[in-house]
Amino acid sequence: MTVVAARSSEWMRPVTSQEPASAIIEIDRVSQVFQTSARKDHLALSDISLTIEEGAFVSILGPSGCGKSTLLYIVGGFVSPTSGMAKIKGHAITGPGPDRGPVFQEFALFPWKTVLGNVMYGPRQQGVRTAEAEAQSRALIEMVGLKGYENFYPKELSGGMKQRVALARTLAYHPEVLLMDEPFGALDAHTRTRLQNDLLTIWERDRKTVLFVTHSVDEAVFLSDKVVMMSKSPGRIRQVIDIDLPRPRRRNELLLDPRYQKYVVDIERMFDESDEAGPVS
Amino acid sequence: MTVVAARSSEWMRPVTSQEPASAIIEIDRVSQVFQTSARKDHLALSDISLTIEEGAFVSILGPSGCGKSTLLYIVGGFVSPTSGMAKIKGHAITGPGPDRGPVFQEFALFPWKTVLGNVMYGPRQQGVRTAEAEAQSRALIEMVGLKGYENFYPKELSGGMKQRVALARTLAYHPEVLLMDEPFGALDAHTRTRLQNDLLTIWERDRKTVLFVTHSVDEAVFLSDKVVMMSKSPGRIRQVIDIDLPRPRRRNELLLDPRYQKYVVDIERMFDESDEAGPVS
Amino acid sequence: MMSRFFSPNVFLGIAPIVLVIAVWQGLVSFGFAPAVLLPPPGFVFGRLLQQLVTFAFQQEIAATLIRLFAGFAIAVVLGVSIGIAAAANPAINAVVRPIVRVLAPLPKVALYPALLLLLGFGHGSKITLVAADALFPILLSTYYGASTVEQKLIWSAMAAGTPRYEILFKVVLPAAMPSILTGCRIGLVISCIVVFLAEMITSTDGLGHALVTAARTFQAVDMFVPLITISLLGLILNGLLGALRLYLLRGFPEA
Amino acid sequence: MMTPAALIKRAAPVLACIGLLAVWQVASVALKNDSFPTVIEAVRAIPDILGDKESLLNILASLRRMAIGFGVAVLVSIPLGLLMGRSRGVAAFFNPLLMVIYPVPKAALMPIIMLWLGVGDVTKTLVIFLGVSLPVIYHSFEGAKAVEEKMLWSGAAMGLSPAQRLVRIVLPAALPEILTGCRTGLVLALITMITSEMIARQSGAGNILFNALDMGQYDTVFAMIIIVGAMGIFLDALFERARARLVRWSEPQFDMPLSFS
Amino acid sequence: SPSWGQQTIRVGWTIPAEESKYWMMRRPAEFPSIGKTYNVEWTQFQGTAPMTQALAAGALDCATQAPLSLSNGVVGGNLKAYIVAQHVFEKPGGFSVYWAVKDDSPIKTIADLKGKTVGISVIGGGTQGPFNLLLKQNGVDPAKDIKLVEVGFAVSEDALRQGRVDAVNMNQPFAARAEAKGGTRKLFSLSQAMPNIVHILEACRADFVDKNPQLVKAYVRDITSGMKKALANREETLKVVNEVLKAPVPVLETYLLKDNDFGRDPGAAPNFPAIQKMLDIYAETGMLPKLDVAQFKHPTIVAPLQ
Ligand SMILES: Nc1ncnc2c1ncn2[C@@H]1O[C@H](COP(=O)(O)OP(=O)(O)OP(=O)(O)O)[C@@H](O)[C@H]1O
Ligand SMILES: Nc1ncnc2c1ncn2[C@@H]1O[C@H](COP(=O)(O)OP(=O)(O)OP(=O)(O)O)[C@@H](O)[C@H]1O
Ligand SMILES: [Mg+2]
Ligand SMILES: [Mg+2]
Repeated sequence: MTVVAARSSEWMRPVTSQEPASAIIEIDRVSQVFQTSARKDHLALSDISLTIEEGAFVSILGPSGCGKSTLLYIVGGFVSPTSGMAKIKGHAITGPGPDRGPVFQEFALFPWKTVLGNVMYGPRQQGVRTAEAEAQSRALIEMVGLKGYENFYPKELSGGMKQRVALARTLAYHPEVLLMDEPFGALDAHTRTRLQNDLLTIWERDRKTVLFVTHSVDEAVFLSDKVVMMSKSPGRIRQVIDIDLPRPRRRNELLLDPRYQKYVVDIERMFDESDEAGPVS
Repeated sequence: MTVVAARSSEWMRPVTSQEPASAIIEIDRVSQVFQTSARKDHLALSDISLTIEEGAFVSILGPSGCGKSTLLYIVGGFVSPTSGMAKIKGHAITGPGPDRGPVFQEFALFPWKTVLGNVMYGPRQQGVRTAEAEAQSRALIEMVGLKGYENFYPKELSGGMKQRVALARTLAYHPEVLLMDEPFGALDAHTRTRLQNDLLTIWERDRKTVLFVTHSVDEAVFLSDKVVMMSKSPGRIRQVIDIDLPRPRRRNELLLDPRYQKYVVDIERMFDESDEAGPVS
Repeated sequence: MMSRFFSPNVFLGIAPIVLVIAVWQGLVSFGFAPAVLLPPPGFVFGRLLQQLVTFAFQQEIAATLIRLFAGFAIAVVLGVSIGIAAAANPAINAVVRPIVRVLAPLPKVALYPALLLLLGFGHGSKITLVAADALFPILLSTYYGASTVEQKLIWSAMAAGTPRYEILFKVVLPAAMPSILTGCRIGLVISCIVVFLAEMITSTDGLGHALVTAARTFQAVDMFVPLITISLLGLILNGLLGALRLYLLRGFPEA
Repeated sequence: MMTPAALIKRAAPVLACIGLLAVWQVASVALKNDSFPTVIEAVRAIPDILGDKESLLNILASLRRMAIGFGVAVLVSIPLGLLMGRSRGVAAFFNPLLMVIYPVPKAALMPIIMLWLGVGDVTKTLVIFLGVSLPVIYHSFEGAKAVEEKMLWSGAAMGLSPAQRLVRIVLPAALPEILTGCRTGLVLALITMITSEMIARQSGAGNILFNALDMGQYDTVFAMIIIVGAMGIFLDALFERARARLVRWSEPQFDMPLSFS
Repeated sequence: SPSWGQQTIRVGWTIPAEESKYWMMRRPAEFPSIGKTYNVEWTQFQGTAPMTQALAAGALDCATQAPLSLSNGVVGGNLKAYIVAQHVFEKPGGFSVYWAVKDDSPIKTIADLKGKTVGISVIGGGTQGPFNLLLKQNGVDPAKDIKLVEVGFAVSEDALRQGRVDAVNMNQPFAARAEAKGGTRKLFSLSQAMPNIVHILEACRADFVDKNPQLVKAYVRDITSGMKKALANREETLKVVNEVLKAPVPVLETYLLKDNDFGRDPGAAPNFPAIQKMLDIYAETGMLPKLDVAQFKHPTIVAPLQ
């Protein structure tokens, strides 16, 4: 499957940059095999190729267990693929770096740090002075709706609250590329909408590249320039869909846009079709 | 706030039982205070009263951190409320029991057991013979779409897969009351829909009582007889809404039903209003 | 604070100790043990109070404490750093693992005569013996704690730009802290035993020395005073370690 | 077939042992005193010990005491530690008591212990028992405390009684930590096996060692140290193998990405 | 377990100089009554002091003792015991425990020890009485003028050579080994304080003896004959001692039962007057109250017994 550069995202670049956007992340025929405890090989990702342009917002959709998180780990440099290779800005990814900030599905907060301590970790690490890091972090904590919980430890937070801390922790150190694994999965509809808007605002302001795993077709279409649809295990890329909707997007307007509705319905139908084909195993 | 017995669920009882349905769970002015590490008191639930009838499907909706999980823990008997009390079938809840089966937001799978081992755990505990328990468990594992993963350990599963194992594990021992904490939160739209249907089928067949925490208004309306809306921290009950839609419900039909759409829109609007009132703190 | 101190749990903890003392008294009273071998507890505690205010006895305690703390501190520093390094780096692991396997089970007292000649009869040899014996429990606990740190915590820190060596201090160390502290508790108890033993074998001062001299001349009461002292020291030091644990692990679910 | 890295990994244990012996050899030659013989002298004394039937019986007698002491300690300490970990009351009851008992050196209590238990196997096995139980109790204790509560809740909801939860949830969940304690316990078992024979001696490995020490036969002392070290390697390797099998489910999924190599 | 049976005597022993007991342990066939009239349960201890405690605790019936440790048991531990035999003593012209210094040491006389570090095998042990006496006689206050450190006999040579101590006590077989190497010299020996010091003897609990006189009699008879055998057959004794001590025969050969060894009474008879003399020295140096040796004498059960 050839992946077409997402023309749709060009709108947001300065008018001068008419030349094709440059790729920031290139994934080239990546496969991932896990060895299970039963000493069997389990193919989690099979021959994935994908190019992500600088500043693009790319969502990954796919059935549970298809390898979305694994793909993120590979781009993050946490796991090296069994075969194939991933590049960032033309260089092979050999390990994690502050240019790529992950928000893990399991949050992975530091249990020995408070909410504030967790969020301040990144900026402090980048050498931001304590007072400044604290101010920035408090602002982020307020943004994710956790004002008043600065001194709570992770064990004292609800699932959704932990997720928001994880989000704030990553945003706090301004990585160039955000690798978000269902970052709004544990949030109620209302909070989710608010944070989606906040994320879009940040993205539009800072031109970050975002790789965004989600289960909500709706969310993917609303946020992305490009939606990558994966098929059931072993994970393969089924289709890459450019979302050609105007920016800046506002939820209320978009909901009534027939193009938006068509994207959602089309993608959902594709999912259903994949199911009728039966599970690949 | 007075809670009205949910008339809507009567359709599903045998014709003979025309008398008002009997309450299986009564929550009476329950409050929950947590002590944080900073030695401050944190009010998580404030004066919650709620009655749930036998065989009813009740959803709880509310902003992240409002105390939904805590309320479930109290009904499960895992924590005892700071004040007030909860009853099951007229008896005070003093501890957990196999009549109430929880599906936790964090899954809480047994890491030393395989998928099959986790699912078989409950039935084996109930004295079901191994062969039978295994057959039942394999059927459930297939139902949640994990055929082929029976011998995987939890650490080898994706987030959504773990969630499905947790669901299967609880369903396997047939508790009378299901206490489900966002059981479909980590699933893609397609799997989620399939499991919603499966859950409804089980529920309609076995007349279980279900207390269901979710973040999706859509899901709540689709599944429930009654939706309990909670307000932001400290958690209070804002409103209880009877969902008066015919059963058995089929998703495709329902989506086109204007009554369904009205419920969803109304509830979403209520959420937005609650936000405008500003966070209670 | 005070109310916490006098919580029912404290009474629950005192109860068995009172029981032990009662049994002790009973053994003496009913003649199961002659007073020359097992003096009645009242005598011992009376003598202890008497001794505690004397300068000579305070010096014995001080000598023991210096050796105990120095040895234990060395064991903690070495055990934690080697344990973490071995968990983090396969090359170090490959070297450390066999060495630990060989050295850990050696009866270190057997090396004590060699230590005496090497380091003299003063603090040095005893501190070394304490450190050598307390090291391995701490090292092993640290190693297991550090090698089972949740990977995603490390990933998160790496992605935030933490250099690799700093991750050892900023993530691996705090994440392994519960296990490290368990090792320290065991190491502390072993330190108490070993410092005493070393002083019993060869020494001119310290609680262990006070014990042997009393034992040789059958001064049973004076023999039990150092024993009670070391056991009270153990209790106090463990209490302090417990408080430290509560503080350091306040964010962890089990605290 | 083997990569250089894998080869180094294979060879590392051997290299480390050789390195250790080399350090010893150099140190002993440099220090030149009788109480610190060279490796060669020590190794030369090994055949004398292992060739002597009586010495072998001595060592076997020690190992038997160790096995009993270790076995009983593990059987008693794990349940006690787990109970302490799951019940604040039990912990509050035993914690101070244990902390008063453990720091007392058993050697100092010999006269009293002899009074009731004599000087034979019972006393020595008791000393080994106490040595082993210390780490096993505390690792089980902390392991049980750290068991995720929701796992216990799940068990309770399935109808497990508190006792069943202790055996079927707390025990397996805390097993990695318990086994860490057992490994430390194994180390202490070997050490106490020897030291328990320091003051009162009947047949045993410690008997050989301390007699040699009293007689200034340092090559025999260090030969015994080598023998005990070898037993340590063997038992430890055996234990690690069992451990790996028992707690495979808990091992980290990925290698720790902190190698500086 | 036979330990409580009437036929069994629980005996404590130690190393290195109890040849008659070593013979009984290693060559029981040579002693017809062992295994017939009585059995022995042998337990080895580190030094005599733990054995005194074991006797006082009733965990042993008979054991090797030194005059001082036994007396300590009597004074402090309510121990009642009989001295039934004697193992080694210092015979004139034979070996006497001595304090050595390095050849090049400036210490020439006992008085030179002032301000020096001196090693002794056991502080408060049997040798300290005569040692203190000698120091006092030479104007050295043992409590103030020297720094006393505990140095076991086994390491004393190394401690001296390494300079950890300025003077240290020497005993066989370590003395023979050190002398062979050279570089040390004798400063003074215990024989200067008293000529026939008794080092170790055999003591049995009085209540045990009174209850089982026949048993103990048989035991003492065997100790007597053991001593005879040890002295009569040096060749075999070297083998026996080698089996027990695991010390190589060539090392033993250099001193055992030779002129440079301790003395052994052919009948293993206790030298009660010498013991009384030692008790007097201990009383004089303040280590013990005044004691009468008569209390350790059993009227009939005492070596030599035929
Ligand atoms: N350590 C492992 N050992 C074996 N198999 C593994 C391991 N980790 C992941 N897998 C397998 O890899 C596949 C992909 O997992 P991954 O977590 O990437 O899925 P996902 O797309 O993120 O799913 P979800 O949406 O449920 O989170 C799954 O089938 C899983 O069972
Ligand atoms: N151990 C604790 N100590 C202090 N506060 C706690 C503790 N556990 C929960 N809380 C607080 O109680 C409140 C309710 O938590 P709960 O987990 O019930 O929320 P929730 O409604 O389930 O949220 P979510 O939808 O995000 O899961 C939160 O504000 C949380 O911070
Ligand atoms: Mg995932
Ligand atoms: Mg929740």
